[in-house]
Amino acid sequence: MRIPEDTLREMLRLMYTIRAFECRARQLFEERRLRGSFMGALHSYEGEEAVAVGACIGLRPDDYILSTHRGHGHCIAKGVDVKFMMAELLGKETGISKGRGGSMHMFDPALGLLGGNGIVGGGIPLALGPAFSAQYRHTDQVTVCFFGDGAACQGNFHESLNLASLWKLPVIYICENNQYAVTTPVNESIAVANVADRAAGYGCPGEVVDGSDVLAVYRAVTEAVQRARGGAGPMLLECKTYRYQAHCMVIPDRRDPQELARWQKEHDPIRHFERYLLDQQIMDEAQQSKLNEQVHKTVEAAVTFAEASPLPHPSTVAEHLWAED
Amino acid sequence: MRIPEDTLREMLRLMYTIRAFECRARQLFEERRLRGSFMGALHSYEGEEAVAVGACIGLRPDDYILSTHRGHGHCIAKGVDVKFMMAELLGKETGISKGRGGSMHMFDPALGLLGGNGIVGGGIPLALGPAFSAQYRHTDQVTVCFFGDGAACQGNFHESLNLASLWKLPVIYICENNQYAVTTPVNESIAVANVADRAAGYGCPGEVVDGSDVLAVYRAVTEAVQRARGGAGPMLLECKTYRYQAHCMVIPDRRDPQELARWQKEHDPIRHFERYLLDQQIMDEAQQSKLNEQVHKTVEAAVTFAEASPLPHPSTVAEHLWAED
Amino acid sequence: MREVSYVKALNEALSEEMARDESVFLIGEDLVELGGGSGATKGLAERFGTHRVRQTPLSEAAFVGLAVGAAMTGLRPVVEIMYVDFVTVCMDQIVNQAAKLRYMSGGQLTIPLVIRSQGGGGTSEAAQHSQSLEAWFAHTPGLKVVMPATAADAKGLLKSAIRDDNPVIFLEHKLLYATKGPAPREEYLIPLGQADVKRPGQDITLVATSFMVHKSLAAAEAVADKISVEVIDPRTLIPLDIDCINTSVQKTGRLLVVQEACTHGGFGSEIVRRVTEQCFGALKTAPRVLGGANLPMPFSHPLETACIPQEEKIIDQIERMVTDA
Amino acid sequence: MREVSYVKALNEALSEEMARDESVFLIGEDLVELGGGSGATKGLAERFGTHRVRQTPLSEAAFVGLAVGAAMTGLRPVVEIMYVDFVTVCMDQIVNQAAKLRYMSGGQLTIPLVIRSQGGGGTSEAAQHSQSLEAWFAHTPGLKVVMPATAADAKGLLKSAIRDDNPVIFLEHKLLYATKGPAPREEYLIPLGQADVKRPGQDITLVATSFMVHKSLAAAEAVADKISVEVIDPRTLIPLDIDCINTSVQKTGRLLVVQEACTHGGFGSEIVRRVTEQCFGALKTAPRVLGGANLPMPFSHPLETACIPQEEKIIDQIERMVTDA
Ligand SMILES: Cc1ncc(C[n+]2csc(CCOP(=O)(O)OP(=O)(O)O)c2C)c(N)n1
Ligand SMILES: Cc1ncc(C[n+]2csc(CCOP(=O)(O)OP(=O)(O)O)c2C)c(N)n1
Ligand SMILES: [Mg+2]
Ligand SMILES: [Mg+2]
Repeated sequence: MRIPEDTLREMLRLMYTIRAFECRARQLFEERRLRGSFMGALHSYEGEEAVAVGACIGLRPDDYILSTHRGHGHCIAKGVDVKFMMAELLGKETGISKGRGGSMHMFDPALGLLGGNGIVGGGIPLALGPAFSAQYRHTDQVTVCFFGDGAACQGNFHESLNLASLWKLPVIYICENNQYAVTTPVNESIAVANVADRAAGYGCPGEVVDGSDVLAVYRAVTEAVQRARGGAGPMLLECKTYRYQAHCMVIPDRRDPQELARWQKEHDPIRHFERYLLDQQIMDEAQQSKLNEQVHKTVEAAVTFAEASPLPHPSTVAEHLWAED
Repeated sequence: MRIPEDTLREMLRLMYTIRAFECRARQLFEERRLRGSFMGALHSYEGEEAVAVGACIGLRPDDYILSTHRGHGHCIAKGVDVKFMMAELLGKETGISKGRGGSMHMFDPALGLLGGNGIVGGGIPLALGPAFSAQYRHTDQVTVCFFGDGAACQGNFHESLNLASLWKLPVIYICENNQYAVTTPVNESIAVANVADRAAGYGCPGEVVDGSDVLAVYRAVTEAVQRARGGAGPMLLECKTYRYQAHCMVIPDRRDPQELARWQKEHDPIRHFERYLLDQQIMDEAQQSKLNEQVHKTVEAAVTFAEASPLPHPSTVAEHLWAED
Repeated sequence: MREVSYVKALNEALSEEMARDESVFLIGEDLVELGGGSGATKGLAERFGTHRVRQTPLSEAAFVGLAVGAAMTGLRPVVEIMYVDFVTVCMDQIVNQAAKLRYMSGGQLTIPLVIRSQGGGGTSEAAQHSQSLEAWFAHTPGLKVVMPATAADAKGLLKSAIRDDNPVIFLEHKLLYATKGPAPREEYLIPLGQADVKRPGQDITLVATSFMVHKSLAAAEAVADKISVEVIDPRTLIPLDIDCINTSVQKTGRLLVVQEACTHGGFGSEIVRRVTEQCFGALKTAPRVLGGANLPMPFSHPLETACIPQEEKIIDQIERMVTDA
Repeated sequence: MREVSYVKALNEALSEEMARDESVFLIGEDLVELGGGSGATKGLAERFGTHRVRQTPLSEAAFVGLAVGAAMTGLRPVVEIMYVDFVTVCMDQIVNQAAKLRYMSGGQLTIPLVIRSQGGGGTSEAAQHSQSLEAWFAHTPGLKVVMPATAADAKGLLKSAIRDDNPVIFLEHKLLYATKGPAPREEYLIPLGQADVKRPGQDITLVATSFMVHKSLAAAEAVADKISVEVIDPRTLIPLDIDCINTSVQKTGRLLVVQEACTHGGFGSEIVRRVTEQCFGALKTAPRVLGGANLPMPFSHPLETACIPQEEKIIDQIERMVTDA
């Protein structure tokens, strides 16, 4: 599979953006916490960038994704402008969900982003819907559904994989196995080595993918997408990955620091891909750091935009509940 | 595995009892329907007798079972006196659940019968409990959980198999695959050929069993029970079987009559076992029909008992809600 | 006007809406051959194809989720949950997803979804097949709640529910399906949020829902020579036509709500709260709720009868309230 | 008396009961290292072993079911559901199983089960992490419902809940965990079903639950120079100490219920219904409920604040009711 150089550069830009966004969001959270104000729950995607980017870069804008509580990376990878995300994090009226949703509930149907979810596994059945809808309307849109290793233990997973496979729905289920659900290591929550192995029980293909290798993810998803667009039904991909931060901002991280250090040293998705681009002589170091600087500027501009934006007025609180309003 | 002759005769008696009970219950239902009164939902176990009997005959009274909406066979096989069951079906105060439960909710904790369930799949997570409890209390009791092919599509199945396997709980999950969930054939509800194959996804053994062969069921369950008692954890058995009646008394049966005829001709669990007992010279035809007559008398006596029993008085309706009452 | 059964009226509504709008599809268990739990979808697969009448595996969470996701992406699903008691296995998709998605997305998503189900007791189906759970949904912002009591209302309200752009919970009653009443053969709509005065009166306002409307009308008729009872069917709980009820209570000074759901914490309490607040000065006596017993529904007929408001009890309550003050 | 935080009080209750009774065990997500969602189980695994503090996979239906089944067979499980919003994925095991099993079995089974969870908003966690769902449980016969507002109540009530032989839903509030109050260090019990007059008064009865107790007390204090407010915390909704409330309203003639749950169909309506029925002659003005907005909880701080009853609104409502009549 030959990947255009522009696409490769865009992959790097998106990964940089996710990392910069998450890092900046954490800072904002901390600042606010010191001032005694809340920003809700914030789940960092740092360390997992290759999954979202590898999975979304090959999708069309009219393809759908369902995201999770740890969803900023998915939103950025699907093309959402970070300034609307940052505004949402600060609860502003200009936020992508008008301040109603917050970090876990970012939506942009025009870009195929059908939302994050505060209920672990909640998006898994929802993803059947756009996939069914595409099949029903005879379009060739596909749906990608992200979920965690924790979510893989929910009953929704079973019901949905079975139904998707039975009806050959064009949906790709991507398990982001980052080794933990809050403090629970995956071997204390899943009785087998790979979530992907469960695909056999549903009669659909499953595959374990190196989630720190954006190209590996891209290739696996591209194949799954082709299958799904062609009417061959769903696929289950399990991307092995690792989160760099604590589960969320208010929970202490008690994982083994050496485990983290090892993942960062050996499997950092961004470093890994930077090296690849160097090796392939697609971008040199100077170009990479320039790109990274640009990304940081964009993120900074997003913060400025968000800070300057107005909070929603309490008198508007009831807006957007009913369709007729 | 050598099975004592007494046990073999008892197996036949139990299978006869189940069939006679179900047949008589249907008659009562029809009589009442003609008189314009309800008996609720009645799900016949006819055709599936070998599963309950093969599974329960080797259990101890202090082993637990969880039953389903189609549960009369399980109750009889676990040792419940049919007169209390018949009285329950007629809503009598002498019924096994004092008329509060009815056909789908028969309980006898003293015999390890922890109840049927009106929620398909509802018993699957419950079964983890007595298994956990035995492990916690360091007894070697096992739990057997029956459920249907329809129930196998519920999320509960996934969550429970995973947890049971992870914690090595002494529970045996027995899928009674009777080919249909109401009118939905199993190939329109399960995306793979065998439910048992899903065991691999949970790291526990799974096995397909001929559900019309009481000895095959007995052997498979006995092995699973030994494993579980020994601390090796759960097992998933799938018994292929067929129900002879419509889903329940109020639903028309539109299955292919030839399909039914074929199962009855080639796989009738009772005829099959009668022939075996003849072949092995354990019981001759005269003994078998004498046994069957006795069984019918017992069932008839149960009807007499039930009919003669009083209905619960409306003034007692609130009894049995709270433990302190 | 021709007489038609409630279930046929539902069938007509579905059929007309499916013919009118290709984006309407049905999804649920046993919809094709059986016509669903009540027969309401009979013949629709023949007419519109199994492409639009989707019979599912026994996986409520998956197919409700599918419907929500399909609604997000332009379709208009009508889901059937066989009995309302089974919402317990898919509450998340209804309450945390369907009801909240529009609001959380800042109005970006529209969820034109109908979930049909049947509630109520009276058929000896016991505790897990007899509940009336409308209060749960009415307490969930973002859901509309409809409870038709007659064939005419069933047809007109179901058509409106299907055309509504919000998630609508449409609750039928198992004892109503076979009841007949006049209903136009041609197309008509009954708006959600419009109560119906089923019988005008002067002395007391009786607000009744679902099957209780008929018992209340019978009670009103029985006391007609001495007491003039106004019977109002709100028809939809959300939105609630409180003005209609208030107007009546301003006239009569007395309010009795008759509901089948357990009295404690039922929707009747909500009606009492609002009427008391808004008509306090006009009240001649304390508003009351005559509801179901605060018990799981027992199986046995005399016990079940004691748990459901019966005509005599309604009469008794009317008489006591009118003589009271 | 020493001051202790609400979360520490819970921890003490769990610890004391585990020490007292070996059949008590804890089960839920992230209980060991994290101490569960609130920290209430911190240190208990070290003290009692992971045999009795069971950290589960993310499978609420499975582990609630396990607990119900364990309770049936002699253990006394204390389950934690991290946020009450997640009961939606295990409603069946709570409502159709735990609540009904004793009654359906004609009193044969006993289910000594506690389900702890946290509700409420105020932390910008948005619509799927901020609900107050007590009304659902209070409308489910067979469940007791407890909502402690202070450290002392938390400890005494949790100990009673654990010793109770019925399923108890024990609802904490996320903003209460860090609050401190006096509570005996030694063992004590507070019976379920006993309200507490948190502040005596003459002019109006204010019934408040959970975190709203504190806001109500503050409001009462703020108006103390002109209005004498009696603040009652029922502490348990099922059983409800209606006598205590009635006695107060007989004295004051005015009732205001303050709840965080959505006003429509909340438990406040039930209190209003009963008080209106039983104290009609004593009422000087219409009882009212000041509850949460009938909206999913918005993320953005000013919107969220607008959805939750605040001190000023309570004051305003008190003043209007007292001057009203
Ligand atoms: C149904 C449900 N149960 C519990 C939670 C609390 N919770 C939030 S995130 C999380 C862990 C999720 O783990 P995983 O799916 O692996 O995703 P990760 O956070 O690792 O990305 C838990 C338990 C929840 N939000 N929803
Ligand atoms: C959660 C739930 N959904 C639907 C039903 C309605 N229902 C009762 S039995 C049944 C079919 C069950 O099929 P299976 O598990 O194969 O058992 P079988 O009846 O074949 O023995 C259905 C759909 C129910 N009781 N519970
Ligand atoms: Mg994870
Ligand atoms: Mg079946």
